[in-house]
Amino acid sequence: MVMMTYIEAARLAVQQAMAADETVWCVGEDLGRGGVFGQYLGLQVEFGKDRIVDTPISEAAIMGAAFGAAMVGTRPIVEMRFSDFALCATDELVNQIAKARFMFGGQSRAPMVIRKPVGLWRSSAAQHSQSLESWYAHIPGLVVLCPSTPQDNYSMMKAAIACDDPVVYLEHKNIWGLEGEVDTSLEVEIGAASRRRKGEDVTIVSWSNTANLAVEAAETLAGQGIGAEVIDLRALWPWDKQMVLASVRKTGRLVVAHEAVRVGGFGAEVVATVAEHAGDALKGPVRRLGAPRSLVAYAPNLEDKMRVTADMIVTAAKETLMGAAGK
Amino acid sequence: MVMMTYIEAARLAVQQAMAADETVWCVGEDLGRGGVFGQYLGLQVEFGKDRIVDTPISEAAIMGAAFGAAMVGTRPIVEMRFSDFALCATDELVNQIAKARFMFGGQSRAPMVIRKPVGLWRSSAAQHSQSLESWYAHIPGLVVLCPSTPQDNYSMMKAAIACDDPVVYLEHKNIWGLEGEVDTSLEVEIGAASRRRKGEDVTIVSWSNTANLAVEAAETLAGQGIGAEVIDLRALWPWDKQMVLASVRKTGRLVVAHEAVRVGGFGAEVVATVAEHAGDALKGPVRRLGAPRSLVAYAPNLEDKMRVTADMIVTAAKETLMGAAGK
Amino acid sequence: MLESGHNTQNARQLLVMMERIRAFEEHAILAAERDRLVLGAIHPSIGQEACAAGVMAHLNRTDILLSTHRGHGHTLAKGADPLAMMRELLGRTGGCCGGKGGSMHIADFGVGMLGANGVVGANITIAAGAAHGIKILGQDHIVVDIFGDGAANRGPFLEGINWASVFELPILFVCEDNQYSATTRTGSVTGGPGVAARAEALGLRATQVDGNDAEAVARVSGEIIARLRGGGGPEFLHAVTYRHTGHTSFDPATYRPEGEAVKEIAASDPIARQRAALLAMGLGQDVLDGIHTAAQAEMERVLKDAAATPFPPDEAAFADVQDIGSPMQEAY
Amino acid sequence: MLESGHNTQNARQLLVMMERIRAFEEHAILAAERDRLVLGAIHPSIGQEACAAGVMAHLNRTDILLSTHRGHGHTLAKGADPLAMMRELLGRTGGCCGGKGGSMHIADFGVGMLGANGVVGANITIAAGAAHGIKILGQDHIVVDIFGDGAANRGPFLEGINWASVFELPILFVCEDNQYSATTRTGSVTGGPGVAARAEALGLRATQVDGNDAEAVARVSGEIIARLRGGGGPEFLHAVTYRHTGHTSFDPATYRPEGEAVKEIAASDPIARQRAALLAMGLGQDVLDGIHTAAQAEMERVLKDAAATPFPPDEAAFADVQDIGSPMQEAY
Ligand SMILES: Cc1ncc(C[n+]2csc(CCOP(=O)(O)OP(=O)(O)O)c2C)c(N)n1
Ligand SMILES: Cc1ncc(C[n+]2csc(CCOP(=O)(O)OP(=O)(O)O)c2C)c(N)n1
Ligand SMILES: [Mg+2]
Ligand SMILES: [Mg+2]
Repeated sequence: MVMMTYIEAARLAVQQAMAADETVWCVGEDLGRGGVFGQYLGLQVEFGKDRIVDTPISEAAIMGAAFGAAMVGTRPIVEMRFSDFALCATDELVNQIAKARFMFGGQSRAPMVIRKPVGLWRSSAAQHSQSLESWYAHIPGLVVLCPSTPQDNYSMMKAAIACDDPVVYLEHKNIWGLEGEVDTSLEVEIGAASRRRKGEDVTIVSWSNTANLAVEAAETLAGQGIGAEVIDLRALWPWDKQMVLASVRKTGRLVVAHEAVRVGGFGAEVVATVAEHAGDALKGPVRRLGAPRSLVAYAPNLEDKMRVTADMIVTAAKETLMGAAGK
Repeated sequence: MVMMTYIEAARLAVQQAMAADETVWCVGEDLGRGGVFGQYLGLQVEFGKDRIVDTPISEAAIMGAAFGAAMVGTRPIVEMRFSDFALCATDELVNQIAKARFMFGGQSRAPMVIRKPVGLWRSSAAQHSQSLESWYAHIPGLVVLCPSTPQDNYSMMKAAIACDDPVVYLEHKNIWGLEGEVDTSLEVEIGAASRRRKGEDVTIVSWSNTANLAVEAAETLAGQGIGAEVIDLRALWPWDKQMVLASVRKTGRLVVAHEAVRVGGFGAEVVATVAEHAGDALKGPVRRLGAPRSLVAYAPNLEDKMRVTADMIVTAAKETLMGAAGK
Repeated sequence: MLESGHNTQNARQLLVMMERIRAFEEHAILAAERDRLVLGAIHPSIGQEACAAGVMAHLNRTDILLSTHRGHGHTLAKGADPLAMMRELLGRTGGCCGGKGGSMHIADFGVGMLGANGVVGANITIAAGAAHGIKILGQDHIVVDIFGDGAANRGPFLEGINWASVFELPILFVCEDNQYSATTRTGSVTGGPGVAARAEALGLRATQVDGNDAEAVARVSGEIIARLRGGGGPEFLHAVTYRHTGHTSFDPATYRPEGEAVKEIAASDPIARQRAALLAMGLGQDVLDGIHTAAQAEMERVLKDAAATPFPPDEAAFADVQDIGSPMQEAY
Repeated sequence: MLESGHNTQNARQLLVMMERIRAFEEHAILAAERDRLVLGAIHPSIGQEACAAGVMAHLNRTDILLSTHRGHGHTLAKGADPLAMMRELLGRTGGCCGGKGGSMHIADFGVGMLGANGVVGANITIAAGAAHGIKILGQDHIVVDIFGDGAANRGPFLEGINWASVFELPILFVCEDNQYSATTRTGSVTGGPGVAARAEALGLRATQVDGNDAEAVARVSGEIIARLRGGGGPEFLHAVTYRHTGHTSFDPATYRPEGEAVKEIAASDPIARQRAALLAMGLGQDVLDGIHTAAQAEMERVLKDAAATPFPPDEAAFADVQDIGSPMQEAY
């Protein structure tokens, strides 16, 4: 066990994977100088310019070329800088990478990790703050991961690099500096959620940085005598329906919280799945927290209006405990 | 009232809007020859090459340029040919068009209709068959419309062209030839659903071509003594929660059906909304039908595996009538 | 592969390949229009066979090819089995993509053909990346990427070619210019002096060739590919040709100026030209007829066999999507 | 707008504008680093002012400008109010975007400035479209679109410039080439002879100019804009300059070769050069000092006033998203 930050954990995972497998390489803008957040610091010195590849500002080519290189047998780690810019490579990801193996009848593979830092990050405004994880969960062919802790950013990055499917890997920009203990021997199974806290009264499902807020909320609730079970999905595809359904059957109460826009967010999928498969177990109204269907503004007070906070999760948990199902 | 096809209805709406307003124009590939499905047949002869504009194969520029032209005061109708190719212009739509008005503090508008034909269409395989309406519903700033009948493709197209917001307009490729009566005086309010059939026993919510299948299913159910209320949402943003919630409160049973992939589809949003606001009214398990999270294959028997059929809707309706809530 | 040097044997091989491509596509069109066995759209390359035959003649099985929606000819010339290809067009078991891709996504990784593509221009960055991967792996294959004139107006043209240029990748980009983008004269929507100038501006050596002259295509691409194998940087080949049919087999192409097609076909059909060249080299008419008849017979058999093959098993609808979170485990 | 002809008055105006831009950005940096009032990233254009001053000098209020993340200078030179701009950088009421855009999305439609952009290269197609719209509306304004050297590697560069070329639109594309793309030497990731050659290959007349020489930029862009106003087709201007600061104000730019910045700044600072030119024309040092002092004083006041302005009302978070289905009616 070592203490390290969220960003260091992923860097270590990448470094170890590159040391172990010569076909693993990283490709993106400014990687030689460490990448825009320092995710690749030191790696070009260690592995050279042919494996930590600095690219032109060509998102479509970064994504497309990495895919071509994956098809011939390398394992690229693609850096999109801000998940927003990945929209410049949507055809490449959705029409090409996600579909190729199927379209070609199983002839090809695309073992790629596509890193797209997501989320709100100090007054970055509407073009640098998005969380579009629900988009990727909707696309057959893609694995979708959203680590929220240093441990997960280590273990899940390792699992993602080892995975033969294309993995959309969504790190949250606001927690690069988050510290935590990392056990480098810990392996994570992709698709297994993490029960971050046990509780009997209400189930809180979340992922990415909001899962950290959910833990905070659960601590507050505990102080008020309410036992909240916090499930950090970690993976949105595949996702751990079993753990969620079992927990809801136990608690009878469900709050889902995420940073992305609520309408069409992945929270809808979680709530709908519970409604279909454990609707009879619900003892109170379901609560689904996400950003309003508005845009992220630059001014900090306006930006804050888009946030799901620990307080909001606490309130929602209490509402679901007090109210009857429906409203 | 005149009989016309789905494709003719939209063409008439475009033609009338262009005749009435000189700032309306159409832009896309091969429009001069009518567009790939004939949606623009005859319009270049009537309005000239400067208003029915043939473009290079440059989806990003088609979308981006239309946006620029909208900002200076024209009202472009953007043709993306197959919704799949629109993915080549995702940055333009999502980061630029949807966000500009907000980012610029209300200084700009983007009155655009962005036509993206969606859906399964005879062995078109994975890159020409997608339905990604849930993506667009998730993006603040966009209006999302999915007409399913000639009447709606006339009235909604007119409303879309008149709308000052950017409208993602999703026509279904498989019903271009669908005939129906069109009353050109009928106006549709964007966001109002259409109750295509009344019923007391079960609510079926759908949109786009699947709404037509839902009507078919309701007819079959009627023959078996089951009264299904079919709500064709027509608009996914804004969508008619009131009509859906009122119907579910009345019937206590809900089936949602769409052609898009089920996981992360807009059906999840509908079910989640009902679970939150009318969960207590549910008397049976909710059913959500959509494509499996797999890809559309070329071979017809495999393609069929991705289809939601009228039969499946009938079965789901019966299941929700027979089962208890949850399962 | 062609023997080195320009001789009758090579010229004959080019004709054989072009006749086979044409016969394949003529039968594919029959399958679509007469037999209604091809359900999706097919984009014939009839009239454009010189490019496929001439360029592929220089590739090994391990070299890599990417192509477009109009890729039957390239794929066949790269060495794919026409029966597997025809089965693919008919969506059958044993199709080279198991019936899941169809004409627009034809691929045969076994012969280095990494896929046709339904998105215009998308193959350009992917091909550059395949070459990048080859370089990383220290292999000595080369990559050929073929696209149409219309693709030169898409962003990935710039991004992919710049990429190859910057990383000095072993790749030949071929613009097979049939002068049309679907129903639009490409020239009317293409600014500047043309595609070769665009490639040059991105740092590539660009060569122009008569794309209806199989001999010329073979000669010029042979020189380029020799440079690539010798460690040279990426290159660009612009081959102008003409699409005899409509954009798809169902397109009557009424948008073409009156008489254009008749005139162009009479003047430039690459098969007719190659036949004439071989006659001039002394080959007998009977030999040429024999080549034609053999190609037709082969593809007639291929179509018959393909039509007799069953559709894929239903489970294939859920196979090969992904390992983790596969719809094989849970379709919904 | 500059008077026609090259004279002291014009030269002085150029200096005034450059001094104001620099003072604005110096104060923006103070606001960010000293005062912690700017919360997002700012991308200063210090050292690059010649382009803003020289090109904008020829534009009317009704002409249209689009710019990049590094767009303060262009916006100010287009006529925007520095107080509204500074308020925007501080996210305040009265900011030109109501505090909702910040530095990277600065815009002032009232002076024809249709937006900076956080996505590199995205403004190129939008600007082409603005010119297209102008043409459709039969107006006689022109459009200027400014982007960096890094943007020339993105697909929209090809698509947008080809678009302008094909539709013969009244637009000047300006590549303000500061030689860096964030931390990367742009030359190291750019194939071929350079951006001007790319534009030429897309059919544009391209002109090269010393981007640190405000007089030269003004002269050359004046000629181009005159051609545009006279009905000429789209053109391209490549102006090489140097970014004095890091990529953002917080970037120490340690990736630059030792001594490079010091040397470049000494040799090419456009303000120093313009001062020298004016001295040579006979202006007194006191006049130059006065211009400098006035600019600094103006922007000090601007910063002070901006800092005293309140944040926007909370409801603004839901305003101006869309009319139909607006979050004003229902936020969730
Ligand atoms: C990105 C994209 N836009 C549009 C289309 C529709 N489309 C298919 S083929 C074609 C014409 C392509 O022209 P060209 O590149 O010259 O190839 P050709 O068909 O002539 O072989 C078009 C527009 C597409 N498949 N992909
Ligand atoms: C599509 C996209 N990719 C990456 C970025 C991140 N980014 C912001 S500025 C920048 C460098 C741009 O270089 P250049 O175009 O030369 O403009 P400069 O910053 O030098 O003014 C990069 C890579 C972005 N904003 N958009
Ligand atoms: Mg063509
Ligand atoms: Mg630069």
